Amino acid sequence: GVSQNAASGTNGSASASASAAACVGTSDPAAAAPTKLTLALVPSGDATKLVESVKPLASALSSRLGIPVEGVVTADYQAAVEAIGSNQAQIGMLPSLQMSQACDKYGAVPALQTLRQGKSTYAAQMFTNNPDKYCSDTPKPGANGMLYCNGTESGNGPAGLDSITKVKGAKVAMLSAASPAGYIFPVAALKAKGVSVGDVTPVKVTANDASVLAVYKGDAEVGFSYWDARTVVKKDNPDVGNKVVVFALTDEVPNDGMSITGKMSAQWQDKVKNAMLDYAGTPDGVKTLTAIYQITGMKPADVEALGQTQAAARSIGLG
Amino acid sequence: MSATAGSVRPVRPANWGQRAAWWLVSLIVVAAFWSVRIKWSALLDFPGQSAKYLRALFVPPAWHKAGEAFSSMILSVQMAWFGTVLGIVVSFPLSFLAARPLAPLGVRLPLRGLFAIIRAVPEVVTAILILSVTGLTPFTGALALAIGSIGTLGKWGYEAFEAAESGPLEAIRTSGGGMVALLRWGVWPSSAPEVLSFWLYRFEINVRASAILGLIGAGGIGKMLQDNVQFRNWDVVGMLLLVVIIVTMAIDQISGAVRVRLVSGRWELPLVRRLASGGAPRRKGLSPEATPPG
Amino acid sequence: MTRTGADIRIRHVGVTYPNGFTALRDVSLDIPAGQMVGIVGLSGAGKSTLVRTINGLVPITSGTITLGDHELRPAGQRQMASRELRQLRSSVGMVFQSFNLVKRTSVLNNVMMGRLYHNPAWRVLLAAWSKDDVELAMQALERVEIVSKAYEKAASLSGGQQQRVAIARTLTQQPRVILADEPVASLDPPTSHVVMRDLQRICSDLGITVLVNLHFLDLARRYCERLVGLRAGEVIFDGPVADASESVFEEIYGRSLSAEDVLDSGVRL
Amino acid sequence: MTRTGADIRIRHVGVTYPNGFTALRDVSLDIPAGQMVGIVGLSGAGKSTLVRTINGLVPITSGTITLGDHELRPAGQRQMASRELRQLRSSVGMVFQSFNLVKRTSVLNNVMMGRLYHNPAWRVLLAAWSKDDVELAMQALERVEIVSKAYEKAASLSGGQQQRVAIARTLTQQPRVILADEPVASLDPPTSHVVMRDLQRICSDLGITVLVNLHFLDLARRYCERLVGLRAGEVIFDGPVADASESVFEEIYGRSLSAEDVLDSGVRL
Amino acid sequence: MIPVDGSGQRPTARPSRPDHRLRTGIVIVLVMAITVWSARGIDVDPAAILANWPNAVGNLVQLFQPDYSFFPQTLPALVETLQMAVIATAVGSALSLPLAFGASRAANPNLTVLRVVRFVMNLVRSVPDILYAAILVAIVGVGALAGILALVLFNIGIIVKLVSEALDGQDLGAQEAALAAGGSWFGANRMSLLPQILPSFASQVLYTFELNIRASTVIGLVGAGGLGLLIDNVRNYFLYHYLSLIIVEILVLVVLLEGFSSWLRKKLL
Ligand SMILES: Nc1ncnc2c1ncn2[C@@H]1O[C@H](COP(=O)(O)OP(=O)(O)OP(=O)(O)O)[C@@H](O)[C@H]1O
Ligand SMILES: Nc1ncnc2c1ncn2[C@@H]1O[C@H](COP(=O)(O)OP(=O)(O)OP(=O)(O)O)[C@@H](O)[C@H]1O
Ligand SMILES: [Mg+2]
Ligand SMILES: [Mg+2]
Repeated sequence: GVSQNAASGTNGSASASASAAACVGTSDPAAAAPTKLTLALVPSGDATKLVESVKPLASALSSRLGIPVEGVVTADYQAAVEAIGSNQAQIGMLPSLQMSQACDKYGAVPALQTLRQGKSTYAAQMFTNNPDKYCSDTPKPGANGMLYCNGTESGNGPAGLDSITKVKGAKVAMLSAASPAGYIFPVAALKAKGVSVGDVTPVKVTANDASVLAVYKGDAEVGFSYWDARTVVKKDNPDVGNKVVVFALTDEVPNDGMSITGKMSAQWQDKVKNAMLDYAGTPDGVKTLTAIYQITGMKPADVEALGQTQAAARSIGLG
Repeated sequence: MSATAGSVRPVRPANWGQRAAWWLVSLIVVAAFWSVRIKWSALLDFPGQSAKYLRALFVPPAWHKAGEAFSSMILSVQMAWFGTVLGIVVSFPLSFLAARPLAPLGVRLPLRGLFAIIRAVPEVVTAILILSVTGLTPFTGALALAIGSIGTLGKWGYEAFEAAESGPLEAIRTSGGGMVALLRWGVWPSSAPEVLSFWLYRFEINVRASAILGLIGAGGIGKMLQDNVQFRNWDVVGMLLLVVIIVTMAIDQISGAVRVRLVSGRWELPLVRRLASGGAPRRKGLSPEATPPG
Repeated sequence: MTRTGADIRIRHVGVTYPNGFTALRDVSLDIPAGQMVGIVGLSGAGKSTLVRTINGLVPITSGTITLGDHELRPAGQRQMASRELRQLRSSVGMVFQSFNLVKRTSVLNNVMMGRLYHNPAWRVLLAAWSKDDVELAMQALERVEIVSKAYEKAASLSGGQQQRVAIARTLTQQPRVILADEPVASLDPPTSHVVMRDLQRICSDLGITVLVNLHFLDLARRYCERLVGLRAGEVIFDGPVADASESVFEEIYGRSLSAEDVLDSGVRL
Repeated sequence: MTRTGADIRIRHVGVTYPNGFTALRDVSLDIPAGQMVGIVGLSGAGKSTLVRTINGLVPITSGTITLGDHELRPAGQRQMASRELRQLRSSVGMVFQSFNLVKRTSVLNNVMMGRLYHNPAWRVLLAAWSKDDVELAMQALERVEIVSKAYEKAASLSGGQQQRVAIARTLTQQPRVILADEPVASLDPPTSHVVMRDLQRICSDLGITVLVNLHFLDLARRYCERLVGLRAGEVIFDGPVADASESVFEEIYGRSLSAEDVLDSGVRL
Repeated sequence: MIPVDGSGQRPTARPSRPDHRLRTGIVIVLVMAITVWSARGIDVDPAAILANWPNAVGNLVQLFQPDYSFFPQTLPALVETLQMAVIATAVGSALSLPLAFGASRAANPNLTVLRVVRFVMNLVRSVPDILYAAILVAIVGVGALAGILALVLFNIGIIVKLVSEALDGQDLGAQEAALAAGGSWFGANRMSLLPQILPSFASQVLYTFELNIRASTVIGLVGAGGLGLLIDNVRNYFLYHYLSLIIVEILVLVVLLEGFSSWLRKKLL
């Protein structure tokens, strides 16, 4: 109950501030029609085959738009935003926060959001190697065979947030402060429970799987990541599902999506957006997108909802 | 007179300054060890863990990725070469202007400041600035490496020029030579081998540094490394390591041979170098201070 | 290759270094063109300082030095333009104790340093010397008899050969005066004689004025016409070599030449 | 500090360098303990090669060398163990033309090199010398009269002083033989006399055998008892200094001593 | 007397000019070819620079306005970077010193050990620092330890290379003297080579320290702590005012170290 209220409280204030600042991007009517497009992708999940899977996506867009499209992968959020901002890349597949940043800073249009199993949001998870301390029930295996407690096996947040005050004083693995699931939402959830980042010992990591690994190896007691990053680590360490137990899920994080540079005419922005939507509707498109990001579909971006990440970031003093 | 002075035994001088310096350094090191937050016990299973990861990396490496790894390494080498050449072209004249006897303070200081600033800015930051101009391409990577090279080559260059033998400089002045003559015949011949070997050394550094640029999408071996390390495809990382090692060592051998050739005028590969045949001692090769880049 | 030397008139010259040390006091010398003068004195007597004032490497603090048409004046008074200074220097050759060759380039390029003043920047930069200049350099090398080494690296020559390249360099300058600052100090005795004889011949054949600083008295006695003895920055002897008696040497060196107390080192003859 | 020198017996020694050049041919010499022998010869005659064979720095290719109890044999035959070689070397002091001091460390540490053989690795590593060794070094420095410089950096000494430190280093070794390879070639004449006199005194006071290579004949004549003349790797003169007539020198140097043709360089006396 | 002359030419004959044009031409063409090949490989696009340079101006302007109020928040990261750099430099240089001797031709008579050490060092040096960091993070977990280990490996590679090159460039006279006095290779190296390379070792260590501070910005990227991590955070929120403050801090450290290093050089030389 308490956690629900606190969470919706956060949501409420987030939407309030988001609507005040909701950024829809700009367009440049004077811009000439592009002769080629660059698509920048930031991997947010298990994208082992990302590089290969980008090719069909690029060629599908290319055939729909009638100009060459090139896919470029960058692991760096800032690089992707700067590229779109300076019209070096015209299309970006970005996490929610970076979509807002690109819009605020450079007027890039947040065009589409991804859907996974029909959802346009996902939960961030907290996990531990010390379930006795954080679980109020016995951990049980979920559909993927890995252990969950406090009702987190569904993957729908929020869940188990009552337990999170116990992280006070613990070592916590967390990602770069620009990561929605690896930092912003978990930290915001802690703050809502009166625990600040200063109350824990942060162990900084750079990727969701590294966070899991830190907990698995005992460098941290608790870690943050998207749901459920343990599958990545399982390849090297098969027992990760038993040693590391998920005990809490935050509020739902808006899914990543597609931004289009503001230095393009509105017609072309629409053209690009529709091409992508169209492709995501075809079986081929679904297959490719699933391979890239487990995306099962696309929908026009909900600007208000996207703003929630930025709002959450602001609520913990970032941005 | 000095016959008596020479026969008085001196007392051993206590070198307080030196002793204090040693104490200070030791203190700093001890303080660093004592204060840093590290779980030293992690070192205990370091051997076991290393063995495990070595196995994951190399038993066996992902041979099927060899081709792709090799071609991205080539791209990295191209990036490094172009960056180095560009860096040389820009830094060479600048470091003449930053050397003490050759330029006034008003030119020297700003240039030295520029070199120091470049060296202080992380490659990633430089690359991101450039990226807004040239996009997510290897060209961006090469430009970032070029700028980084200007910082180090500029500094090494002016240090080498300042260390040029003063004798020939004086001879040129006394025979009525001007500025161009001083640079061409006084400074350049005595610093050339050192400067050339700095260029090669910087090229090697750039090959390695290009790995970092992979993080921001400049391409090359760095990108492949990044992708595969993130997702713990250790066998591919192992393959990449092999390629990196083979290519860098090959470059090292070639540049080593070039360097020996420049300094001593003969060709030899460092790894297969033979000892000079016995007997007479080898005397004075490079001057002791010639080698280190500052 | 015939040309004449220049007179050197040194009038009441004093030199005080920036740190306040006075290295020369009221030195006056008249050196007619074509004379070979040896300058002797203890270490620190001011020998190097004296020859270096003559081509302006050390600025004088009082008096004047006239060399041909050029006049060097103390700091504070009207100075010659840098162009004129370069011209003056180009007419004064200098031979250094440590040769000061550019070791990593060819003997010929080293000798061409003597033509720097007469060549435009691009020729200097590209080492694209004119035929005439190369001829001049070759002749100078022939004069000191090492023309066969013209295209070797200077570093590959022996000490005596290097010193001769240095002399060829000053000859190529077609100087009117040669200043030699201990040109034989790092050479073994036979080579020393070779170099001194070279200088002597150049002086007599070409009529160039030669000033040479020496540590070794026997060399000064043997090769110079005139001897100048310096002590603590002052001229205490000036005259033909023949007049330099034992007592004069004692005055210059502050002790007898045959002293057996050489074990107290520190005093180098 | 009294001890006696060692006999050196050189029997039919030949040295061929790895590049095939034969530097010594069938050299036989018997040098009794306590003698001071000068070795003279043209550059390249094999003087350095000869003295270096005696402490095993240059391996011999034929013959044998006996020094006290130790016997050096040609490569191929049974060699001395590295320990024995080090022992032999520790009893043979060597004075080098270029002093070979460690410029950046103190005079005392340089002299202590003479004790390397007698000290365990940890003392060497920490430069923690025993009292006795320091006493020995100080006495050696006193003998060459520069003990007052014991704690100065070697780099701060003059050439003559450096050569005396090098002699003190060999004295600290308490050697039975001193080999000196052109010990005065880079010194000025007065200092050369100082160094030669030091060597002579050491030889006569301590009874140490001294072999000295020399370029300058006058020094050899003045300070040595016995002279060995080498030419192209062969001994062409061996006898008391008094017997070395002008014609012997002509044979050694291949020409008259008073030759005036020194302008043809290349031949160094 | 026919002078001894390596070329066999009489010194009076003019040599013909050796022709290096072909060799120079080949080198130039080769370098150009590689550059063109590289330029094509990386798609050089100068037009983009001309067209888009204003894009960078906005960020640059922000970078020139550091926000000093951010300083207290950077302190912990700054301290951690310094800790890592100090520890890694200390450990790295302690391990490097013996390895450098092992990798030097001058100091290590054992060819097999020499080759093995050199090969391993080449191996260590060829791996990019970021890769070390990435793998070590996996092995010992995230945090300063992984960073320190990566830096240590990185440092060993650099110091061993530079110091062993410095060793190879040393004058080996003193080492020979120590060997001739009966010292072991260890003793000879310790007493003769170590003092000679200490200054260059010290400046190498300081240079490495500077590199470590700069490298921590890379190491931080993979989670090994320090300023790198902080840089990552501020740039991901486009806080260029903060980023420039961090750069200013690194700059100050770099400049301080450079000053200290040149002071130390002067002291030690
Ligand atoms: N640049 C300088 N600044 C200050 N004092 C100097 C400088 N150059 C020389 N001196 C001092 O002037 C005096 C004369 O020096 P100079 O070099 O003329 O002596 P020298 O007769 O050539 O001696 P040497 O035979 O040792 O070369 C010396 O005491 C020297 O210390
Ligand atoms: N390591 C070596 N390898 C090949 N040849 C050598 C070697 N060392 C010396 N030689 C040759 O052996 C000959 C004798 O050399 P050595 O050094 O003994 O002459 P030297 O009499 O000492 O001459 P100098 O007076 O010039 O020192 C010379 O021709 C020299 O070139
Ligand atoms: Mg002088
Ligand atoms: Mg010799």
